[in-house]
Amino acid sequence: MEFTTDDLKALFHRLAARMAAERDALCALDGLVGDGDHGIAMEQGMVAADAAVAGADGSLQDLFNAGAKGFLNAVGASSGPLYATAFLRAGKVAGPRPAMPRDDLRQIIAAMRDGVAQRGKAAPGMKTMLDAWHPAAEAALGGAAPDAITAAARDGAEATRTMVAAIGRSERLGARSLGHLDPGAVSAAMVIEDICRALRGQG
Amino acid sequence: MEFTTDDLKALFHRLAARMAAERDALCALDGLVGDGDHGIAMEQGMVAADAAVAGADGSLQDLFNAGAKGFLNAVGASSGPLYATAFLRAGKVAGPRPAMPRDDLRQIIAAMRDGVAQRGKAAPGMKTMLDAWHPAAEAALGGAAPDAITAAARDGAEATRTMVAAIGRSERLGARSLGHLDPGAVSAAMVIEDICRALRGQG
Amino acid sequence: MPTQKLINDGNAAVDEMLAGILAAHPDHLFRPADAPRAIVARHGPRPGKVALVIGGGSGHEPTFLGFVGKGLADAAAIGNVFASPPPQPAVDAALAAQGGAGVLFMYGNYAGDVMNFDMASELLEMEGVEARTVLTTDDIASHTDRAKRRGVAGNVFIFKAAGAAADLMLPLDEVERIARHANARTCTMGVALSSCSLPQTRRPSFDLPVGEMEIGMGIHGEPGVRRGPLRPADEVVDEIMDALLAEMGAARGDRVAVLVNSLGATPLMELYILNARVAQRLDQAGLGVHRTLVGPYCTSLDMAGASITLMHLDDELTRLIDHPCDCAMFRHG
Amino acid sequence: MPTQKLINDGNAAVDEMLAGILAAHPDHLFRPADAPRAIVARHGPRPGKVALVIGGGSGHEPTFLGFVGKGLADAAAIGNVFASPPPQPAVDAALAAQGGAGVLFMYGNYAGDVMNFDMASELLEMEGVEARTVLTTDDIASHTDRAKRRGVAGNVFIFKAAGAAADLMLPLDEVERIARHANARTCTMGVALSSCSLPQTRRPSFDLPVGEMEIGMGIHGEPGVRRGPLRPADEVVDEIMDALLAEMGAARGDRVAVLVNSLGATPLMELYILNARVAQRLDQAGLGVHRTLVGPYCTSLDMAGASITLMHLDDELTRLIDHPCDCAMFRHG
Ligand SMILES: Nc1ncnc2c1ncn2[C@@H]1O[C@H](COP(=O)(O)OP(=O)(O)O)[C@@H](O)[C@H]1O
Ligand SMILES: Nc1ncnc2c1ncn2[C@@H]1O[C@H](COP(=O)(O)OP(=O)(O)O)[C@@H](O)[C@H]1O
Ligand SMILES: [Mg+2]
Ligand SMILES: [Mg+2]
Ligand SMILES: [Mg+2]
Ligand SMILES: [Mg+2]
Repeated sequence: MEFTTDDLKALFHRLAARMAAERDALCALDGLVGDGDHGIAMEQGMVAADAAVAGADGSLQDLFNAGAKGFLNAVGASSGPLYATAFLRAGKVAGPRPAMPRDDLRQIIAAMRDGVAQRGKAAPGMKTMLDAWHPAAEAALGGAAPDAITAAARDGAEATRTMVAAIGRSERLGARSLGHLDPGAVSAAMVIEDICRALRGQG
Repeated sequence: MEFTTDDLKALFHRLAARMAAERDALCALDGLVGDGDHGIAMEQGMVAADAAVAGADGSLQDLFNAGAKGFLNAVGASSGPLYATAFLRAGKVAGPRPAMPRDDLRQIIAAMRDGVAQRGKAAPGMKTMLDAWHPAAEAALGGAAPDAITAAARDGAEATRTMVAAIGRSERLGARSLGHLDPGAVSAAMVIEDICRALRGQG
Repeated sequence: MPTQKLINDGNAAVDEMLAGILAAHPDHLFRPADAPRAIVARHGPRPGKVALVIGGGSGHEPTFLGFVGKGLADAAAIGNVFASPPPQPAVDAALAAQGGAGVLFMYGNYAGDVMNFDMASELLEMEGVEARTVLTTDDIASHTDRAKRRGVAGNVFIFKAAGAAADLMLPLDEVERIARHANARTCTMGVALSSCSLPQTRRPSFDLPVGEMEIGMGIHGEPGVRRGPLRPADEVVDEIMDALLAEMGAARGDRVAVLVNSLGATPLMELYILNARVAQRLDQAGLGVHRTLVGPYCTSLDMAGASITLMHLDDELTRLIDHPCDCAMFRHG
Repeated sequence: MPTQKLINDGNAAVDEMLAGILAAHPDHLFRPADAPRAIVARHGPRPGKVALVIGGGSGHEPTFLGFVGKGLADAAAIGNVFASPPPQPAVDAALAAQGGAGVLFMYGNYAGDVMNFDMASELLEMEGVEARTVLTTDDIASHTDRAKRRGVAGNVFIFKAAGAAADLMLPLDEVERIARHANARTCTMGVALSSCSLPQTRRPSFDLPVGEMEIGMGIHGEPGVRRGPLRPADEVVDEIMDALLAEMGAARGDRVAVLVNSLGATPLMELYILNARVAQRLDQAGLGVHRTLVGPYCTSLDMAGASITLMHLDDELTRLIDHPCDCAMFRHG
């Protein structure tokens, strides 16, 4: 069972619903270390990406590109360029195909990690969304089961509690960021979980 | 036992202490129908009057005039001109004497009523401080006992609950002023009570 | 717990504020010797010119003293918070600003202000200075009878018109006529979203629960005409604009000046959202917008809320509104 | 219960605000066709002139779009509330404003803004337009390393200097040098007394109990350097001024420009009380005050609190600060 453009549309649709549902919780997390709007950015971004992807035709890459543009233009902020770059990189991996083997979603996760890292110039351990994307990408490339990839992302997000922010809006907090989750890492773990459902063949 | 300039200084001192103690309660009453500052005006006014009177020499009239000026210049507002005029009228009654019979305090109460009425151009029943001053003045002129004068003032203030304001800041409330006390009438009843203590020979 | 304010002793707030204002605006304002509560324009007062003297309680900044300057008011008398100034500052301001052509006192129609400024006028008369008075009465929510209404944010347009007339060296009769005319054509209505609190008490002056609003509330927290659930901005604007437009009775093609005013704590984003709807409503009514002011012009300490003012222009008022003025907190032209 | 705001749909707040701004200031501002989030000065952009393009998230009004006008910024890119604009509005603003002499992007130093404006610069390069960037980093509470600091209310002075340089037709190299120089000599520190709330959530973004203050808080509610009991205004000013003066290292006899800024809900009375103490402290330090701005210049939605900015002047900066500008929400000269 391949991963088709319809599957990708369904994935974006699920991500939009998920972020809408988690909006206020993510805002509350961002209120503790940032400016309180991460849930809004993720909801607006994924809703716009979903709309753009739903209205787009063409290959998997075309859809990823449409999603990137939709997300970026609706949001800006930090999440906008990071997710836009992640989706563009994912599109490159997916290529001009109408469908791909589901297992290629492992490369998609890794490509998204690469996109975030390249755009954000962050390294793992700096208390950013990369701390979810990076362990997930490593697990995905290492052949881990979908649940294990999801768990790696979640553990990575959880581990941001023990990190002192070294980049982004919460960097200036210094030690005061300790004990708090990075909101971008928490939302990233949710995104990764939904991609892993698709990897598992469930969506 | 006459009412001397020392007695008048003591009376102003007591009024200042009284208004300071009642400040917040009077502000709360004014918050319901006006702008919430009546206790501040009465405290500042009486404290300034007390200071002016304490520092003044001369006759009873001189002291009343000093109190009028002190009150007015510290306060402005509605209370300032009303009490300044009341004190000036009281001073005229007291005249250039170093002391007067205590019973002349009845004329003082009436003169203060006249001053308030003249300056404010209000009539009884309009839900103002006149609704305390007027019945008190009538009682005082009619020879009522000090406690009865005090009670007349207090009843007059209490009766403002049933009045619709027809002048002053709360006039625009219309029927919404019903059920609320007029703060100026409440503070007037306190002032009258302290004058009546002096009339009784207790201060 | 006292309300959150950046102040020292509440009783010193007005004098400390004045010190901060004089430090910030030495080119615009000065305080005459021995007149701690009179603020005078450095440029503006001059021989032969009617002196426009405004004033009232503090807590409405930039009203009143922010409108003292060339082309607008010549001086202001400063009262305690929400309290008319006593007569003396008004006398001080008038004497410092007057140029031999008389004084026009302008202030909002409140019992306390009327008593104190009337006493000031009597004192000035004894000094041989003619003083007249025009009360502002723009708050249409405060009374059905125009003469009994409160003066609120519309002050800025009304003072501006009178100040321009005085700056043009018109005689006292004319300045007074224009002031009355400007007042008669200016209507305001506001909505409060929270109580203010006085610096001396640091307690809410009244109780306005979260989720509620009070339409028509005065700029001292005087109760308004109606309390109800807080509605979306467009509905609030519609309720206010319905009342303003009905009161104003303008014909299609007429022009207005608009002020969307913050009562203190409401930021520009919300004011401009209100103005988007105001502009729509004026457009629907066929009225042209000559000028729009948006911001804190007449505040009520830290109260959240806003008011909308319309001045119904004619050629004369348009010219006067366009006349330049240069005040510490308001400039035009 | 949602926080008290005069808005409609929270998601529409920015676009409705822009509609209200364009309706209020048609003589100053316009929006290019098909560029809903770019605001351009009617007067200002011209051939041969470096285009100064500023921008950032909404919720800081009058920053940024209030500073678009002749003599200051040529255009602004408008983001969602507290969110950097995406690259497209920055590209739209730059293309509408550029006059063939290059574009200078200026904005506060935030990760999101840097990523988005950098993408905009890349896109402009593809169009053959040279774009440089100067980040503002005036918030001394936000980092020990100047380059990592946030840009906050000092923006107004820094943008003003750069805008004056561009208005004087200086080349891109010079405008950039001046912008960096102005930024290097501008220091700000703030104090928050309450949380703001976003129009989309209408909940306090963070928890700041009554009775407490947070020194050094960012203009998006980013936690500051210290939280403690709310102190009297003079003590708050002293803590901030000690830090600013130490950072600035000015010599007696030097001159400064001062900004006492409201974070949104703090009214003028409190700001001027702060300024009274600021003026005292500067006097004690032997520093002259060239100009003082007081008011809401860089806000954080409905946050209560204030910030103090000092720009350490030299002859060049003094000339540029004195240069006239005419913006919808800020005028000088
Ligand atoms: N340079 C960066 N690299 C990777 N992730 C980053 C970077 N900067 C910020 N982030 C992520 O972005 C999240 C904040 O996103 P968001 O709230 O939408 O944007 P903003 O900070 O502009 O308000 C942070 O929690 C963090 O995970
Ligand atoms: N015209 C008037 N005549 C008599 N009393 C008046 C008049 N106007 C107001 N008052 C009294 O003044 C009181 C309010 O005083 P205060 O709060 O000090 O002044 P302000 O209304 O200026 O804030 C009212 O409660 C009322 O009793
Ligand atoms: Mg954020
Ligand atoms: Mg009162
Ligand atoms: Mg009052
Ligand atoms: Mg943000």
